[in-house]
Amino acid sequence: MTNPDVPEGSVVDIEAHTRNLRIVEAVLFMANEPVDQAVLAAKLPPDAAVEDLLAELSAHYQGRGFHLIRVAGKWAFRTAPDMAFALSEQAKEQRRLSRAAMETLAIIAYHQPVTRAEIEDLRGVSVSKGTLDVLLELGWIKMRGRRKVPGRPVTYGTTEAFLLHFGLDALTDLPGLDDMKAAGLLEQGSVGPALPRLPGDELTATEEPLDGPVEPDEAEDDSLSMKRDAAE
Amino acid sequence: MTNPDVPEGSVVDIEAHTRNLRIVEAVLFMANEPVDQAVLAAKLPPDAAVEDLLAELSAHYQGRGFHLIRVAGKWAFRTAPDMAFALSEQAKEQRRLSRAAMETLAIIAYHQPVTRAEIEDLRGVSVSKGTLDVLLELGWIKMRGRRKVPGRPVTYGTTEAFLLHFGLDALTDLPGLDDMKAAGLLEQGSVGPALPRLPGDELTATEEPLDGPVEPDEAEDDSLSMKRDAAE
Amino acid sequence: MNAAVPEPGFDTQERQEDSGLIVDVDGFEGPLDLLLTLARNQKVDLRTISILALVEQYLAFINAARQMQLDLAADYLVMAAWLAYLKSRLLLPEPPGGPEPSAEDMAARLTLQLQRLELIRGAADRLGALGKLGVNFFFRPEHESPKPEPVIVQTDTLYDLLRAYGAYRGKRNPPRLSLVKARVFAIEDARHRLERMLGLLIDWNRLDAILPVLAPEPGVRRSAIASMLTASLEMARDGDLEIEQGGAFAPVFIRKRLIPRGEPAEQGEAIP
Repeated sequence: MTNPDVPEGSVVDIEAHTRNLRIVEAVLFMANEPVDQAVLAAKLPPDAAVEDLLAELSAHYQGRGFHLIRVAGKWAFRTAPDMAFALSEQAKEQRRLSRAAMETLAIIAYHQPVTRAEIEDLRGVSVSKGTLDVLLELGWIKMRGRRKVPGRPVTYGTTEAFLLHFGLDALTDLPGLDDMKAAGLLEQGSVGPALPRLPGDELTATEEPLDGPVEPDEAEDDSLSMKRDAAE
Repeated sequence: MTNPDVPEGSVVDIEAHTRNLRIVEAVLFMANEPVDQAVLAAKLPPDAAVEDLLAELSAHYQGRGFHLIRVAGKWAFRTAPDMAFALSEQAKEQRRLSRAAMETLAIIAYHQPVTRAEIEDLRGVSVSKGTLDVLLELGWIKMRGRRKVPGRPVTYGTTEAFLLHFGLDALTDLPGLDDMKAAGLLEQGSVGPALPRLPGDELTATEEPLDGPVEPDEAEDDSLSMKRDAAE
Repeated sequence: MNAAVPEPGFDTQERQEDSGLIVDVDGFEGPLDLLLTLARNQKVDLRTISILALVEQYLAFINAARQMQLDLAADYLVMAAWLAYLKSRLLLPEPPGGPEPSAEDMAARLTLQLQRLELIRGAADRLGALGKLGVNFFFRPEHESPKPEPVIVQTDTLYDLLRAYGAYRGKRNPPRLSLVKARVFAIEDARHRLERMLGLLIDWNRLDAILPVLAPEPGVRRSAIASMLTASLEMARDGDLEIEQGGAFAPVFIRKRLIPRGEPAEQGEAIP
């Protein structure tokens, strides 16, 4: 049997080659830190092609549970990055939204579809891009489309993940103002505009499709929030 | 291309199989101690055949620079024995056990559970307390329980560290065990005939729990060695 | 024990050399080792052991052994005594029916013991010949596992969401304070009514019978009673009215004061 990784050679050559590979493996196995090629060379016969041995091993461990990688010019076995989950108990970290983020989420939930400028208008303060990013990253809000107004601002709405997290079957399960008053969540006598009718996922008459990627800075580029951010 | 190691199956099966192999590799590679099969199973999907995966990996690493071996009933990667020369700086300074200590260890290993008096009976000489202390300190032997005979002498047995040190998977892998059995010497006298597969904590029928600390001098209190100590 | 004495249980270079000097190239250590070797040399048959040779070798060994380790020498002395005893038992005629085991038994036991010891020595050798951790093979050195990113669990509840929205609505649309005008029958109205009715109140009248016609709310009636009573008291103080009440919680009666102002009111007149 011939080893396809080894160039044509005598049986002795192949044996020596295998042995050299094994030495490199063993030394790297026992190393706590990445190993310099020179250190490996010192363990091998003088005629060994360390570079080739490392390349061959590196290829061999590709796609296995741990890889032979080159870090900072040295060599080390490292567990495959996608195996991290299996290596130790994943810690659970409990997190809560900030007050501002929760308020923004609530406004989006009750007033969707809503643009950033509209949220700012409703809240009376600027909405930092970070707040929307947090909510987008949690997957609780999404960009629905664009408002059919000059500047075509992006409209936001809640997602299915939002419903799932808050245990809602549909947006219409969100309690109305009267329910909130009855539950003491809204002060008696507090009035204001009636809640808008909540839309489904289909775009409303005032929206149009996103069509094309949203510039990362787009949510940031309305002059109003720029001014407010500067003033903060 | 088909994987010869995998029984005929769908692409999905093979993918899952490869992934399972990688998980086992990664977990064993990152483990600081030999890993129990159950621990591996917990990291794998419920339908994974851990035993088969381990056998396949074990075969894969045969002939490489480090092996996947079963030791003390658990699984671990370990450098190939013939690679020791390349790892000389890793070797810890090992003190060689004295002949007496080695014989005592052998008696405990092959005859466990065994009391000090029984060891002395087999060796034909008193066992100095120092010898047992050395073995206890190395963590290779432990006090298992007490023999259900008058005086309730402490019984000794080997530990998992003993198996790890000598690279044994089980006590039944002790070399020359068959010879000893054939000679009928394991059944001799009061020496326990039942060699457990692993140095488990389960006591044999002739033992009872230690229940409470062992007096430091207790191992010394057979009259013969007392007399000898006095003669010193 | 002083520091110069080697730690028990371990071989040191020095001690190995010492034992090499004393014992034999094979490096045996225990008295049975020695006996085993001697017995082997004598073809195991202890009957043919030359006591003299045995004793000589023992003495030579013990002399040397004593210089390095008393403990070891003591073991050998016990063994030597035992051997000498055994030898004498073998050579002397057996005592009839004694409780002691026969010399043959003792010899057989010794032989068995020697066999067992030989096996144990073999086992120890084989154990010692096994590959050893940290010498022949190694586990990976201690290393730290990469910590996976923690799973983030959002603990926000629907209640938090609703409270946030409620707080927002309350903040943006604070409740307006509107004072609802209280529906009461004022004292001035009551006085005015009494003054107008004064001409009709020649006889005793129950106060609650002359209440105005009012809105049906109970609060209004209460306020009318209170105001009418207060107004009556005021008018009584002014000398325009007389008030009578039979007892606590009894009906209150009023009538126009017939006697002109300034004169004391009639006393003792019966209430109808």
